Amino acid sequence: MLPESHVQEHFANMEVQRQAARLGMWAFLGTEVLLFAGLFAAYAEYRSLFHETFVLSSRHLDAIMATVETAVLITGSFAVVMAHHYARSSRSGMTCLSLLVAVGTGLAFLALHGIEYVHHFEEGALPGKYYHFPEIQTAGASMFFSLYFLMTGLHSLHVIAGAGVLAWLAWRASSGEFSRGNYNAVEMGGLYWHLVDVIWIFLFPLLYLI
Amino acid sequence: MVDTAEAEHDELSPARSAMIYLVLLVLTVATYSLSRLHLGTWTLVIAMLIAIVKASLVALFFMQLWYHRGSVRLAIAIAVLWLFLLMFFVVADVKTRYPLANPTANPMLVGPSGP
Amino acid sequence: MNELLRNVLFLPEQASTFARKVDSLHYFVIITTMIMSTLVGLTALFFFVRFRRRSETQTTPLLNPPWWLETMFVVVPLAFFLFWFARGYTDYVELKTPPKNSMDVYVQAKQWMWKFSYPEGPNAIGVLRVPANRPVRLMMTSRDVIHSFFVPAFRVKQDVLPGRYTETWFEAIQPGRYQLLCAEYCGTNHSLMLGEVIVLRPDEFDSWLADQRRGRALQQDGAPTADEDVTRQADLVRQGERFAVQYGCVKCHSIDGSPHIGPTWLDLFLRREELEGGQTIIADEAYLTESMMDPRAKIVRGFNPVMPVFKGRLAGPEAAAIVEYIKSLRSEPLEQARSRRPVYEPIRSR
Amino acid sequence: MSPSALDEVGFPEHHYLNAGTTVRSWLLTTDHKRIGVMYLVAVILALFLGGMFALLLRFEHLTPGPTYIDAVTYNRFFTLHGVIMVWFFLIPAIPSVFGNFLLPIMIGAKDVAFPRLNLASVYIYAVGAAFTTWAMIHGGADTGWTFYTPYSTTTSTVVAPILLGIFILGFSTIVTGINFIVTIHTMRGPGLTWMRLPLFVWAIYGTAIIQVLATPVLGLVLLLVGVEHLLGFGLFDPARGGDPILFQHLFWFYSHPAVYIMILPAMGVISETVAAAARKNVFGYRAVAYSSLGIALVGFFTWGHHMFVAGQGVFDAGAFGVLSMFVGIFTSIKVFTWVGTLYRGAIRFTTPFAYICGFLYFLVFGGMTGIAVATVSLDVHWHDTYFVVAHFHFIMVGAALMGFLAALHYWFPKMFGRMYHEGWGLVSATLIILGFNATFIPQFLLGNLGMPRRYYDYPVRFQSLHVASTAGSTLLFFGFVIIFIYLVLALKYGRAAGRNPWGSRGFEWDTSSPPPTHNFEQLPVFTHGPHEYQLAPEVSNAA
Repeated sequence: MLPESHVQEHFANMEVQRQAARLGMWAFLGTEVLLFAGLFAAYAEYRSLFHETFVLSSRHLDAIMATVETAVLITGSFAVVMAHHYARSSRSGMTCLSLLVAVGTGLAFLALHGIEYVHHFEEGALPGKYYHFPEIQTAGASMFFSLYFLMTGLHSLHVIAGAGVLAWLAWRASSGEFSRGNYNAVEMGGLYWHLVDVIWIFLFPLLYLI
Repeated sequence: MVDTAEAEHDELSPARSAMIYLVLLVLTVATYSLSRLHLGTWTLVIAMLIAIVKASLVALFFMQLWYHRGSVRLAIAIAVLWLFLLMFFVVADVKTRYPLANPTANPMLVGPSGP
Repeated sequence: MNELLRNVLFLPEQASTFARKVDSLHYFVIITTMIMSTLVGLTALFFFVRFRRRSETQTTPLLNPPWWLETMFVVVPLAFFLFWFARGYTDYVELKTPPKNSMDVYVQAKQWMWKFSYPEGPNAIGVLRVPANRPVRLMMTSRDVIHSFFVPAFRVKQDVLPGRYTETWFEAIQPGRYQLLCAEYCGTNHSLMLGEVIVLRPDEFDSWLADQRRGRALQQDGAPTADEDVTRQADLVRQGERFAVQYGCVKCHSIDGSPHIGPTWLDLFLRREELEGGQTIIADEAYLTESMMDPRAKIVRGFNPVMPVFKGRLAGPEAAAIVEYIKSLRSEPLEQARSRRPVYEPIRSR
Repeated sequence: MSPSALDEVGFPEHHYLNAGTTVRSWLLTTDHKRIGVMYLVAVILALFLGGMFALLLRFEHLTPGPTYIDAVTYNRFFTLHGVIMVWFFLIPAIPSVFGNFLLPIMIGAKDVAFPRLNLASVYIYAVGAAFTTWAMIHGGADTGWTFYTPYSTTTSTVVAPILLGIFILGFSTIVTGINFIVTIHTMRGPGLTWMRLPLFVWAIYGTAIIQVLATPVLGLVLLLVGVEHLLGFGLFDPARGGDPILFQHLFWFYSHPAVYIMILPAMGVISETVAAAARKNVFGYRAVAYSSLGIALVGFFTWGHHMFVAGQGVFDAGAFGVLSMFVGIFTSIKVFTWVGTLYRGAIRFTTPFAYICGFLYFLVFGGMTGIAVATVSLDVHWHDTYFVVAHFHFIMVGAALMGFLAALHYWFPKMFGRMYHEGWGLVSATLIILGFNATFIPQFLLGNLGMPRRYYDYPVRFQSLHVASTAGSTLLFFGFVIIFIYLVLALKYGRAAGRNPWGSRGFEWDTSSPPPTHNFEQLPVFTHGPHEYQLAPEVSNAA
């Protein structure tokens, strides 16, 4: 039985609608990449200018916790891939569950990251004029932490947005809305979550490992 | 001429995605441990290579670029190219600029907090 | 021909070597553009008159340009553009590499005024005196926002960045007075930030410089703004030094940066000091005078309050002289910069 | 505003304008045509507001000293003039108004790909405009539309709300860009291959690529200035090691492609109107189509030519200079092609054609001064002087606004089903072209003389040219007022235009004017390109 058509009236068929949604989403992901491009350019410049301070400050960050955060986000990505698979095979119960797992990983990431921020607030490694961290006094240290807070802060905002989208999708999946004929929304939400993961895959080495 | 609609069946199978998930975890641990060796300038190169491998794994399989041809790949390829374009010219400017016009030549810049 | 075109295009007089080169390229570009655009305009006008619509049901032939015409549309303009660029870029590179024998002047831009200081000689506000037929190199920095050193007659412009140095150079070819303007928007009185470049004959310039150094020439240069009257700073600094020894300041304050009973005076001016109470202040003139008159008001962290009170013992001008002396104790970043790295890095050796 | 009576020339009974006349049907519409009309109203408001600030600036320059406003007000006026004209008029003007209205019709689709998102872009534009108006009422920023740091981060004027307003407006541009790209890729009608797309669609496609790829960087850089202004993160603060030139790199990485967002759609309009006015196929369709893409992509490589004297490295100056020359050849291909289109055509002199002539003259003049500025050594003298002001006004007011007016007159019958008064059209066109020349030719000469930009007070020797420029600006202003009057009157009293008043072969002329809500009685099948004037008139797509 063909599910009642979710095709919006101005599209020829479901396949065109899915292709349109996919292209629109990828164009939007392109804008997200370029949004972070400005910050990566700033990082590249200040890293080439204050090389020693950046290496010193990055060594001060907690790389182990960052590795755990990366693993958590990748697990989230995997959960979303499974959700997409279940949605396509009309198992809405499993779709809702894996989406919730993905939201859980997102919240775990934010919690770990919050701990890091609190740690930095305590020791005074803050951006710009708030910087009063005694250990590193060379030029450009406040610049590293300005970039650190800007990049991870903007990324965390995107994690919050992504988790919100996935939670909304999970709620819709719980009412059995997604099926073989109509799983576009899960795919689009998944694409956004994967991009958030890809951005962190680059932030992690740049900030923590060098 | 709508882009070629990809066939239903060759979507990402759960088995393949689980395998890629494990590879990603292994690479994460690898990049962390390699960075602890502090190989100087090489740490950046290695870390970036691993990050590019991980990112393309996620993009090609988790985000199904492997199965969709045409304009979607072009869209994200141009965005990434623009990222490198911006970074290249900004860093080239800083490297080739009149040396005293760089922030590091700031006479007032004693500590991290400036004058 | 040069004068005619210069007047037609409203260009100011060509008072520097660079101006002449730039204007010749300018004329070449403008003339070619005028010829090409009139040709294009006339063909369009001719087509319009010749092929006006005769009847409503008239059909027109399907025409597409042959490949050679298509490539002509691309190649001809590109050839002109790249030739102009090659010519323009070589002039630009010359502008960016000051010749070795050029005379140095340090320019400091501040919100809405220009200050010039010669390496060993005098300072001047708003008026830059340079010798004719000799390259002058300007090392420029700004104390607040971005300004831009622009002398239309020399066709020279260079942004002045806060907290770091940009350089440019020019070689004036004829004596005269040329207006200096600020070309980068810098706030409310951006349009009042004018100055003047006075080009003197070489001998005139040398005698002027000598007078200045001996301090005999008493007339002030340019109109000093209210808050900064120009006394002969060289004298003031020397007086300050004498007072510092006389009143025993140097017994507790070192002048070479070495730690001592009181904070060192080297690089003290405009330094961010961490006080006992935890808040930080910038050591400007007000702080320095206050800590002379009432030392216990602000104690720098890590120093004990043993400084005697000088209120009543130090007269106003004496305190001002000591402040000037403290201001002159800078670790001379300019010299340090010159010594640390070769400043003359010609892209092409001249 | 439903048409009063059914005219004898076949004014359609049902069309998108009277498909629902309650205010709610307009505010919640997802019909791309109504969204286009709503944008038209907003954009014309922005044009007059920005134009009013321009006049205030010009009258201040009548005398060197203070004429009637003080320096801070003057600085606020030129900032608001810049912000309103760039972001609230020029960038949305042709893409959001005519792109929204015509794109689906031209490719034979019922609507854009994401209609609800399209309506959202209108509301995002409104919210952005609200923030900027609020800031304007509270004094507005005095930093110039370029917000150069460290002045923009240290000034005490109201900067943050304007940054927020433009930041929000950026989303409206991105959403429109994504909508157009997806519509062109996935919703072309049967038989409509890429090489049969109208040239206006190619131009809108190129513009959409720039809108999507450039606007995020603007969003980020405004965010950074806002954070720096409010929290002092020190990213551009020279005292903390920050680099003001980094701000300029990020800002111009957006702003140069943004000037192509402004001019590329106007080029698309001119390609359509020249073909219709000369009733001839465009002379080298493929070259014009690909040069639209060329401008869109190569436009991203040239942003450094705004920073030749900013302290940029010599290598970067050279690289950006050469690349700026390459982006110039795409414009020259188009100009030669448009003039070539007139050859052996059947030209009728109408108001759109008058604007085409104005457009061509200003594009060649403005474009060549752009190339002249890109020869690096000349820019040293011209940078930040009135020469550059005249150059970009020649391109923005001369070319982009002429394109907008040509589009407005050419598609007015299709949008509203009525014809404007031809006589008044030609009068206002001449007034605008003369007024424009009188305003901006003196500014070229001011630039040569060395008059810097954004000067409230100026040395006396520049006064005569300033007075001439102010006189010209009043002429220009009256030209716009006349247009506004006769177009509004034509809405009610214009004679019914019928399906195809220009006899054009463009696809949008195959449906009735104004078109029905779903654009076509039955979906068209495309058998040939949009400029096939060699066929007999009655053979057209709608058969």
